[in-house]
Amino acid sequence: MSQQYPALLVIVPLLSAFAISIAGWVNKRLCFPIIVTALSVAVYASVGLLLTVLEKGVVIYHLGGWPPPVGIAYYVDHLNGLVLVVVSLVALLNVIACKKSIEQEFPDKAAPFYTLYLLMVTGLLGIVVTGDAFNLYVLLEIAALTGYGLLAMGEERAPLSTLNYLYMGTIGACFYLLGVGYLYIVTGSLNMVDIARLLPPLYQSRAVLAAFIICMVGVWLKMAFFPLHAWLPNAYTHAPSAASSLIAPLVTKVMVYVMIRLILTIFTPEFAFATLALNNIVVWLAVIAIVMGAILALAERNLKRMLTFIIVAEVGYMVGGAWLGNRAGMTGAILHIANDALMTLCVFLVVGNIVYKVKGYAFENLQGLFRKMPFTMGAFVVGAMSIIGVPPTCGFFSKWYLILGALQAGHYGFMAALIFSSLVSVVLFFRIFEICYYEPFSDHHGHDHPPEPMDEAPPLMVVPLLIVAVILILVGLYTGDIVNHIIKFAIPEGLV
Amino acid sequence: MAELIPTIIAKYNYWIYITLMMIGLYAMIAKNNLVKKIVGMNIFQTAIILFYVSIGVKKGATIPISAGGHGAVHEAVHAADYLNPLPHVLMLTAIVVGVATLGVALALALRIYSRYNTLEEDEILAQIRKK
Amino acid sequence: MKIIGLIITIITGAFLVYAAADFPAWSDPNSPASTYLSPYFIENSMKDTSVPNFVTSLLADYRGFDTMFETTVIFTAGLVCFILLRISGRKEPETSHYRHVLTGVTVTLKEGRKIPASEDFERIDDLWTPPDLIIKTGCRLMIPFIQLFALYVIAHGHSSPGGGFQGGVILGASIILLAISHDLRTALERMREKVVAILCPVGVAIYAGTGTLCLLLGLNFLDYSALASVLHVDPIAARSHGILMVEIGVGIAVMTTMIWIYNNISSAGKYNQGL
Amino acid sequence: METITSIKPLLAVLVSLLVIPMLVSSRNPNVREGWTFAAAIIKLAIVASMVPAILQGTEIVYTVAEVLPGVAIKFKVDAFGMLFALVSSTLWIVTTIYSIGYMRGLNEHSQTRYFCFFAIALSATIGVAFSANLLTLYLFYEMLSFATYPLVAHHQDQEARSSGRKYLLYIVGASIGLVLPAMLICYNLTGTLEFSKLGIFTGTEPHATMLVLLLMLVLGFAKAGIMPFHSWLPAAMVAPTPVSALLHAVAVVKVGAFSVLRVLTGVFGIDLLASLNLGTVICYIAAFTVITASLIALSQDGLKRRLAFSTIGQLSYIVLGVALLSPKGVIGGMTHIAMHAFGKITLFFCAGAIFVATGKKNISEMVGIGRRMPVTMVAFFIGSLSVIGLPPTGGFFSKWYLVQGTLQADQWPMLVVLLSSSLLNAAYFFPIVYKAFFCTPEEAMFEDRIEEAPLWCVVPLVITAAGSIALFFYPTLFLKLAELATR
Repeated sequence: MSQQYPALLVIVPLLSAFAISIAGWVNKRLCFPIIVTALSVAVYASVGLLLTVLEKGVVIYHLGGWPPPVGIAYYVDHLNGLVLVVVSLVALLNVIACKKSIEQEFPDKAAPFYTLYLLMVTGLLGIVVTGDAFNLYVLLEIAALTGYGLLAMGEERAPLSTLNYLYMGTIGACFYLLGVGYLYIVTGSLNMVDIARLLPPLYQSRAVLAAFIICMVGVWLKMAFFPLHAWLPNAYTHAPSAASSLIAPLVTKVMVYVMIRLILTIFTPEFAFATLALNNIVVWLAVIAIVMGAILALAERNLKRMLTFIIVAEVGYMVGGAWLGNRAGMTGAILHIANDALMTLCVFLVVGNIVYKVKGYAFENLQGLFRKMPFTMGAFVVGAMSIIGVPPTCGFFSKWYLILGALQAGHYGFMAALIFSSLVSVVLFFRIFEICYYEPFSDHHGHDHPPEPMDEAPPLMVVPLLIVAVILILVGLYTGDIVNHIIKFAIPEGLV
Repeated sequence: MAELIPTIIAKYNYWIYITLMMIGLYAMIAKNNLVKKIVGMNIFQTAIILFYVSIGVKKGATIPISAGGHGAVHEAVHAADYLNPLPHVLMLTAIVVGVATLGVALALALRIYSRYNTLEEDEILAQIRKK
Repeated sequence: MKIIGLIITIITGAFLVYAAADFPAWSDPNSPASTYLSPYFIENSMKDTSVPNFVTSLLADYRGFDTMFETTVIFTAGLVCFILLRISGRKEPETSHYRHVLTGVTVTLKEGRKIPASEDFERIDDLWTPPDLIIKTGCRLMIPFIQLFALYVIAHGHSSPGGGFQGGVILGASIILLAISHDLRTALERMREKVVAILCPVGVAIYAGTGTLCLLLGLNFLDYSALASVLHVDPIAARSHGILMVEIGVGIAVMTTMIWIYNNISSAGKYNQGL
Repeated sequence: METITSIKPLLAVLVSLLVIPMLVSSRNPNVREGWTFAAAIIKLAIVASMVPAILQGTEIVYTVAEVLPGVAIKFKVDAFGMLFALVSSTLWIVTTIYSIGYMRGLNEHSQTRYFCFFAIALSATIGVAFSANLLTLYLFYEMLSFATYPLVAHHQDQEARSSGRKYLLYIVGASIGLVLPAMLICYNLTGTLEFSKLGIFTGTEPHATMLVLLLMLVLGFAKAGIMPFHSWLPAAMVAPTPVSALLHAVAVVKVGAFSVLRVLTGVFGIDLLASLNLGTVICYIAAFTVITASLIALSQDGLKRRLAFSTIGQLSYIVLGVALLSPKGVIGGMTHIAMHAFGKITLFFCAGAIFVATGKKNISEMVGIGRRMPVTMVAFFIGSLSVIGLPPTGGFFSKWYLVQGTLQADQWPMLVVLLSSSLLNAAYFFPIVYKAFFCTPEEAMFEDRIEEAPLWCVVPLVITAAGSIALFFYPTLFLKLAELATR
């Protein structure tokens, strides 16, 4: 069975999605067990795949039994093995943590919501696991369409911001499709590895250059990289909490993965970094992205919206790290895909719990939360520490590699930007801690403090959150192993 | 100039696709009405479809269906006689995706209209700012 | 905004033109696209799958995996329209409309009020126009043939242009035609919402299920030749049959999705008389 | 020098974390404080159990996880770390006793949280003391910063909020803004962060780089209160007095000084600093801080604020001593950590006791207080003697070694600085004591009735006062550890 993992990884969630949408019309109570089972299988398969990769090296799966380039092939190496585990794990933990809030927000549409959720996870997993450039496009669209559906279910402004996201997302996807077309017209192939084999003689061709740039722009649109980030904050802020805590951690990270895959596999680093010297421009864009993201976040008086701007900054981290064009930077970027997914999940789950209990996420809603929801806030502190980059949380180590890469590339602007954003995030989060800790102000020295009753979210929401918080620290402690056994092999030797 | 014209002629439908695509892009960026943006989006996608399909064209070739039909398993098929089927397949997908996106976009537009009673972006934003 | 748009458009366009200069000339038989992979498909389609229509074999077999997700995209679109628009029956507006079909007069009823008798209408409007009998009857006559043709298109996807998508769309169109020519309620009587909503995932599930069956029979996902043992035919014929099964699934999914989207958008999710 | 691998250091760090669940769970204050005691005593026991091995010149090592190539989260107990760990774990017990008296005396709110974070802060301190490389040190340093924040801001009012902000701004801002990049540059240059006597640098790096790195690291550990990164310390005085005691004597500022010393001795290494002649730079910064702080202290009327500035000065003694780069100077600096700790904690306990008993905070209001609280004020006298560095108190020895250090390094200006600042210390301590005892009856502000603070408060300060006297007669342990560390 283990050689079928790549197929199962995608097929089980897909079929279960159909099962759920049928069960929604027959017996609603079946939906949740089905989705949990499906995602657990996905986690199991992805972990199995990663172990197989660590043991035997790259896993290639011929769909329909047709060998590439004739047919479509799944291609799992150390890079997407890691990302697969992260994606499936995040999806599983999130759906468990969000059951209550989903039922609270959509009493009668839970089943279609779960279906979309599962289809989205299928799409993301498919994007990560596929080795075919066009197949990636199709799954991109599945992830995008389900995303529109999930996001638009939110507050009254959600449809508008989602429509703007839809315009941007469609342009992005179309650009990617166009880039693939350019590659096809010059090489005649659609399989990533095959294209990479055929490209080198064509490196001087304008069409290849265009393909590269078009693909990059498309992917940047999808991941909200700095000049193209306008759609993200609104879309994520007005979304229902269950949706935002799935989409915010995963979509941008998966798109970063796609970018790294494009750079590393299709257009080899030699072409991306050496032949056309775009590094400096892109890294400077990343610097602007980080600084702007931090400053805009500073301007927000609303927790969820502030976090969305932090995401913009984090995207800057990863793009910048990947484009530093050296090993440390790339390591940092790949490591940050995993870490950022986890810590974004953590903070957004916290927002979900707060919304569930307090019915709001503006700063004035947060007063006295340390007393009210100690466990949720404890997890929030861990997540915040990770975003700030305090050891031993995982955020510190990816930031470490990124700064190291900046040092080795001699790109001090990027280094400064990273430090700056750390300092800003200290301000951002401690501003919130202060509100939760001091307000409402008590009279003289807080004696006879009115002890508000503890009003924590239900265990089903808190326990997964705490698990995520623990994972943040564990991943931090095992960074060494992750880097030495996985990421080291994910980066081609050519890159030093 | 003299050698420029043949190259322009030789690739004319690439020029057409670019023009179409830019029309769509312009509509998406510059138009104020949400549905007009959606129309622009469709033009944009159609342009890409045109691009792909024109990749598949081959001089002196016919549609990619074996002339012999079912009976002709054993007679040899010459690749030169048939158009390249791959782009058509890809574009079938692209068309479907386009339709799906259109449906979703229209649904969203309906939701927006039922909430704000207009599809002009600036008016909607004005309403939001008022609140 | 217009200026910015114009600038961006011009820059992008110029860039694309610049890039397109390196393309192989249009309809050049020796371009890489036409010489690298496509010959394989054209020459081996018959041998591998015994499907004369290369597009079909390529669509449903060589790249069948793409097509499965393509169908999923369709399903997703239907589902998103549903989840966004559908207003569940409980929130019905208290005033309902009633159109007297013969006279075309529409009256608004407060809830609980009974519909007035038919002759009241005739007394109300004196210039009495005949109902749109021709259109309705015409459509009623056409719809069966449309559906028959749709089935033909699905069934003959192997050897002639056509297949699940085209046939499915035509099937869906037949129902939508009914909804347009009469009204949505009539169409819903023929095809209830629940049926549509269940058939749609079932259609896609047929596709994915076929693939999974192959996987359970010991070969890779979507490797139809595994079906040979079940269908008692040689692997090549098995592929052709597998393609047919898949096309049927696609047809169902596409048809129902078309209807589903139309129902939701045309009635803004209220499922009243529609347009 | 042979090394033993043992989990003891990790246990010493974790033991106080282990009591947190108990603290949270138990609502009964006696049980809660019982647990705190247990933790404190076990911690001291574990630390003490490692002393003999250390005195034989062995080192105890324990690696938790290799997080970066060449850098692990790793503990290493050497003489210097042991010296610091001993001091802080001993004083934790005393402080706990005192906190109980103080917190109950004033019936403070949310004492459970207070003891929780106190415990975390202590384990962070031990972690710093036992860390084997810069990364581990940084880890626990940050942990300490965040753990002490709720303590500093204990009162949860506007004033606490603003000073808590200042505290974080300085401490965390400096550590992320200066230490983190410096650490990365070191790692990029050398590929390791392990402390070693010889330092991690080859000495071939350009002089300017080394200077910048040194300044970033020395100033970045802002807990050491070296000017201009000192003004968080007076601001943090809003905290309850036991916390100030912890901040000043046990944990925070000493961690800062300790980290700076580690940087000087472990990262750069005495020899390299000497060869590059970078010591003098630090010397002059420290000297400036010593003099300025003492002068400011003279002008303070609030007792705790005066003590705060005195602390700033004394910390720079420690840095100064090591920056002299002469063996005796290093010994002096290291022992001063211990000696000053005992002296200064006594002084803070006294300040707190006075506040608990009379509610007075300002020196001008304490005329004749000696008649009312003789024990407290005698202890205060002893403490100030120790800080000034006069026999018969432990402070004498550290000062003595520092002076000898200046002579060894023939840094005459530094000698002048030391002596003059001792005079200044005397100038801002003795008036308090004098006014407390010798004043005409009419200017006395308290009637002749002995009315000490509650026993929980008095006992600890008596203990620490006795301790600083004992250190005069039996200083061998700390001196030996310091000598081992310098060898």
